[in-house]
Amino acid sequence: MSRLLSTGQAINEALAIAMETDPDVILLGEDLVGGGTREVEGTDEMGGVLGTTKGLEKRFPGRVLDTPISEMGILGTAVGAAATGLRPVAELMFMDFLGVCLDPLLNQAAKLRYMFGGKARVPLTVRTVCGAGMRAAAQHSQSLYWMTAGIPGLKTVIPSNPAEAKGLLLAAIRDDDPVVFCEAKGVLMQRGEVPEGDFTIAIGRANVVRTGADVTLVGFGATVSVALAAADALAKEGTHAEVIDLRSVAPLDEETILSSLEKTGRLVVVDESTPRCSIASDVAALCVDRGFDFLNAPVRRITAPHSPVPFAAILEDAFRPDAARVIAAVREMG
Amino acid sequence: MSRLLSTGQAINEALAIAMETDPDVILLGEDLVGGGTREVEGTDEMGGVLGTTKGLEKRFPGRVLDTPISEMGILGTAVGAAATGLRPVAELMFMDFLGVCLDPLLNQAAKLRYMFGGKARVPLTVRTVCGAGMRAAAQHSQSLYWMTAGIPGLKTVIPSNPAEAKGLLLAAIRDDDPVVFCEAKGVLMQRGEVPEGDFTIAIGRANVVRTGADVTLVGFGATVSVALAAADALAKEGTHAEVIDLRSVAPLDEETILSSLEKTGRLVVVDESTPRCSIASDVAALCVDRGFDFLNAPVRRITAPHSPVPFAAILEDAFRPDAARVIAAVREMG
Amino acid sequence: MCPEPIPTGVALSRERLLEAYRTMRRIRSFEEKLQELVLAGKMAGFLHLYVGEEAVATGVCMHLDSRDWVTSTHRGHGHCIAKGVGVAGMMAELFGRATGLCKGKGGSMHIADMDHGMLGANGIVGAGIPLATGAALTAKVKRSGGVGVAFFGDGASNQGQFHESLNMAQNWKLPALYVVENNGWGEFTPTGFVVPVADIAERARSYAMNALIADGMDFFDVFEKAAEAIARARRGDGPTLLECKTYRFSGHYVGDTLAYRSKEEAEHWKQRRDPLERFEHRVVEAGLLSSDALRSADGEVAAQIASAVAAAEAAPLPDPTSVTSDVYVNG
Amino acid sequence: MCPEPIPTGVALSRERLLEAYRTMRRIRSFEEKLQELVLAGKMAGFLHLYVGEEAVATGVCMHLDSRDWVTSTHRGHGHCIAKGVGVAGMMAELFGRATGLCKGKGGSMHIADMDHGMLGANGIVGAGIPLATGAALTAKVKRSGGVGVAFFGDGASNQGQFHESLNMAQNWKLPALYVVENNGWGEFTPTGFVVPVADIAERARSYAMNALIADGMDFFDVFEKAAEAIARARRGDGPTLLECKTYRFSGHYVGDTLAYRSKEEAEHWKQRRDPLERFEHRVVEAGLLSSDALRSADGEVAAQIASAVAAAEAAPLPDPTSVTSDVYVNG
Ligand SMILES: Cc1ncc(C[n+]2csc(CCOP(=O)(O)OP(=O)(O)O)c2C)c(N)n1
Ligand SMILES: Cc1ncc(C[n+]2csc(CCOP(=O)(O)OP(=O)(O)O)c2C)c(N)n1
Ligand SMILES: [Mg+2]
Ligand SMILES: [Mg+2]
Repeated sequence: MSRLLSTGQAINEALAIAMETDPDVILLGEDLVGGGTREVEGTDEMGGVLGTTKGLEKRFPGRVLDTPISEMGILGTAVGAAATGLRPVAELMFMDFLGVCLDPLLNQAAKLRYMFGGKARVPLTVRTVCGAGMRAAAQHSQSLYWMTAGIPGLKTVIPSNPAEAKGLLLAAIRDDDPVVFCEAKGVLMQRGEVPEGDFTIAIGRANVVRTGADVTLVGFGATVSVALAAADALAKEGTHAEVIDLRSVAPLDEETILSSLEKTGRLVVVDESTPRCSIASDVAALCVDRGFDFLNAPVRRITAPHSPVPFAAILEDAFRPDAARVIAAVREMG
Repeated sequence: MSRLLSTGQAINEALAIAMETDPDVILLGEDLVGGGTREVEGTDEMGGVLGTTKGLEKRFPGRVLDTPISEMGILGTAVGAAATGLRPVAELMFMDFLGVCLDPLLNQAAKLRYMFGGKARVPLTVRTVCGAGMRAAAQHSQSLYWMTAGIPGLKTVIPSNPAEAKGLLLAAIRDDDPVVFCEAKGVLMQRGEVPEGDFTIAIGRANVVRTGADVTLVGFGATVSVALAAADALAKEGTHAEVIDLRSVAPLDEETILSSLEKTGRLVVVDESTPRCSIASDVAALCVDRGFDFLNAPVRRITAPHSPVPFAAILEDAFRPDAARVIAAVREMG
Repeated sequence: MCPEPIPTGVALSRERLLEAYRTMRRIRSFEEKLQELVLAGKMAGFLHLYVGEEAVATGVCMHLDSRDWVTSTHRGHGHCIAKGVGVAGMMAELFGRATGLCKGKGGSMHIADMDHGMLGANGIVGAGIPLATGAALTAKVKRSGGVGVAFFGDGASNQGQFHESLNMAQNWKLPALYVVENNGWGEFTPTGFVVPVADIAERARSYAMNALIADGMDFFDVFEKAAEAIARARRGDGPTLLECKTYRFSGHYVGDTLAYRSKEEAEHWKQRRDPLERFEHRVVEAGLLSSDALRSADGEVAAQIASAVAAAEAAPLPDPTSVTSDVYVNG
Repeated sequence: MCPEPIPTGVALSRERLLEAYRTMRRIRSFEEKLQELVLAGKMAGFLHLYVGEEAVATGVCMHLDSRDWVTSTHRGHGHCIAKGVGVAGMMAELFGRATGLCKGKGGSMHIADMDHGMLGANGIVGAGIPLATGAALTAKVKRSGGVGVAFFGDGASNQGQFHESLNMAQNWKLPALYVVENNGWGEFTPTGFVVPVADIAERARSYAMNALIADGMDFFDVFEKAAEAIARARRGDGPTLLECKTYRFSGHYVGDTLAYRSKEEAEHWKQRRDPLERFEHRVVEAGLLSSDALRSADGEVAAQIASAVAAAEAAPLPDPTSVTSDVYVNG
């Protein structure tokens, strides 16, 4: 059975299942409960800035921890807790805040196991919100998954719809390695069918969401819907695009990309981050390395420009990759 | 006139010239002077952990500031100082420490100008040491220039020899944008001819260090010597490699890379960082995009593996890209 | 309620008192207008209002001049206005217009005016603190006589940047002022849940730094304490942590349901502690300003804001191609 | 010099006293051996020695058991040994052998032993502090009765991670102990240049945290203060910041020229405050242990370390292909 849920609701459901099935799962972050005076008549908890964790503290008392605004402390504490027996899910309210808490990911979570000769496990999940589209400007809109994807020892996943959010989050929490779980704003605003009950989606496997033989469109998170819209439009012109949803940007499912490229010979990757050192570059580099013999055309990267995210709607809309640019790129390939 | 200097000495010279020619240049960082009790008989300053800043405090009293071990504070203060009229050179002892001080770069230095509609300048230089090879293990050996290169608003440069270090550092300090200046350990240990006096090397321009028509080898920082060694060996087999030293990894000099590729049709990029979201991927992606028509073979990326940097010598040596791997990649291209 | 006496240390001319009132009123009216515009769907973005906290920015910034720099937070409009930034440019920015202070690129959380020593609102909690420290370092190195002032919240005092910056400033005896606006809340969490000390000023001891506490709902008290701290900084005697106890009358951001906070608590502050009302009561009772003068200031401010809105609404949008300009100095 | 009395609160059996001495001697001898090996070119890497500070790790860790976790710093060998990690595995690790505790992947700055509650040395100053806080959180959530102990230097108390972690620990009343080893220096810079307070313990006030100061050159004083702090933590009464005043006898790292530090200063500490000598003097004077017993402990320790070196030198190097293993749990 499945129902129509928002991505936020799907995440809430996944968190509840994870906590229900494993007493070691705890949540920590800013305002996850909120409303510290909730004992006070007429006040209520908030369940996070987006309401995603609402109700969980009541169901699992003592396992949802409100923290100070201390991201380095939150993530560092979560790494220590993960290495010593808990399975924490830490929330980083916006991915831009990696600026103030990179070390626990870069130098601790990602490296403890290796530095200790394989003798530690860090089953940490970091939930965070990324992406533009909410007029939140330069410091609340970045897509920094390329930074975490580039760090050996971390995994980074990014669902493209509510059902995927549920299955990938459950997989992330149960994974024994540290996983960064990115909630793209464009996806958070979506609703979709979500299966009931407990299920996981394998980390490291891409999903072919539409088959086609003429061109491969690779997207992930919020750009899957961009790719699908482009595929719809292209189909009307007789160009049949295969659309791949990466789901996981690290590890990267190279085989799924390459076997699609083998079939189509042409590839466009759509990434809402800025272009340099991006997932888009990695996909293109893969094509020209292991996929060289399949290539019939240049590989195009449709990304945001090499700029911070602007505030004004007209500028932010120009900043974000859209279907029109994907379509134009495919058309140009001839 | 030029003399044989170590990279550290070349940097020291550049700092002295910058301070001499501009009273707004100040230096700040940990132990830049050191030896706080230097008034005490029988003690001396240290001039930084590698001695790079030695003597500068005596020459420019009050302009070389020892700081607490507070990288976030150091860089954040430097950004504020840069935006209000100074031209600070901040030292981040090892690039790995970006983990504890990314925000002043990611969300402040890189974005102030843009967020303020072009009305601010942040003439900040961050000097930092990167790369493996000193048995310093996972948290003191990373090549994280891909992280700063990926951030719009920053520039990132990396010299490959002492002379370049001097010219690029002077250019970085005088640049009105924030520049990250990376000192690769492999380069710091080198000595080379360094011109006397005041000169700069343009940021954003690659340098063709060896010409050849058969294959292009792209390197930067410590991998330029790796590429040159490979080119030497290949020449003996009759394969003439063109070697490009990027000098600047952001901005990337696309034209120099493409015009070499146009000539050779084959390209290998050598990058001592880990592979994902790397400069190597960007170069490969450029080739398969704008350079597609020139390509006669797959583009190979010779990088470190997707692992943290190990301690043991035998492991660290296996971790680092070497000429043998470059040569093998070129031979395989046929 | 008996009128509270005006501190004897504060001797302000009629002119300056009117200036203080006008600034506070300008902040209040500006914020109220924004709330109206957002709720009416005419303005986008995340807006954090300064209503209730006007006395803090005003009491501090009245001591500042063109040598000085301030840094701010997500809740930055009040600091801009108090530092002398024009409301027309601000309004145009919040409307995302080409004529905005930041050409529409910054918005509320990044509003800035380098010409008025306003080094930016900041979307990263705590990040303005080292920036102001850097401005103080510039002042010290260049011997400009200037001061770097950081405004930030109680929540920001839990950030590492707070700790590192204050320590550095004290080590270097920088001409800096750290103003913590303790409004009792960080988003939806009460300060007492995450700050285990009653007074954030206590934290200055970790750095052997001078500390002061002011009633942030009282312009005169803030003005007096800030005077002391800023004089100290200008004399070269080092930085101060000034805690202002205050309250935000509205939600964390425009749209906040406020479900987490009791109505009684908010009403108490609004009814008893409103900084504009307290100011008015006292200056009128003391015969320093007339109600009429204040009402006519209200009118001026209202007109100014109305015209800022009209101008902003009529102003052109940015050219979409400008999305890639201003990333670097050349290009 | 008159023998200092042993604090009356410390009543240790002969067995336990000998254990304390053996641990301190093991640390001292281990470090001296490393210095010799590096200077002879037989060992690579950056090594930071704990010589002079032995009483701190020993006095604290004697209260810990298998429920407890410690985190350490770049100067981590002493904490490992005191927490019960075997010197053979440590020595093999420092020689970069496959038989090392971390299979040669970690080295001195990342040496760890999860089986002995040793959550790692750490190359990032301050980074062990939140890790220990996390271990304390695990203990609290799982009601294990365990404690999380962070050892770190005076310099680390200037890091944001210190501030954020202590604040969180106090808010949550975690069973944590923060041991700041104030050895007067951070690399080449004297603590007084960068920490404007005389006692780092003072910084606990920012979090309303319990604080204690111990003579870090005196095993008994550290032992007694740590007992109090750890009992408090185990009782559920929350964390403590314990400052131990100490001194590093050798350079910041092996190879340091020590040009920045006066010889007199170092000699003073070595001659007057050596923790091993002070310990010996007191237990012998008090008739608790005989000199003979101590000399025979010295001999055992020396033999143990010699055999660790011999075993490490004979051990195989790691297989170069293992460079890519242990990055993830599966593969
Ligand atoms: C580093 C960082 N963490 C979290 C946030 C999200 N956030 C924005 S405002 C805020 C509360 C700030 O509280 P306080 O400092 O007391 O300021 P106030 O809003 O009360 O004025 C939070 C958590 C942020 N913007 N930056
Ligand atoms: C974040 C970070 N900054 C700087 C360094 C370089 N560093 C290593 S040890 C050290 C001094 C540490 O001083 P302290 O904390 O007092 O410890 P001690 O060495 O005195 O035991 C520094 C600056 C580092 N490893 N990590
Ligand atoms: Mg607040
Ligand atoms: Mg120290």
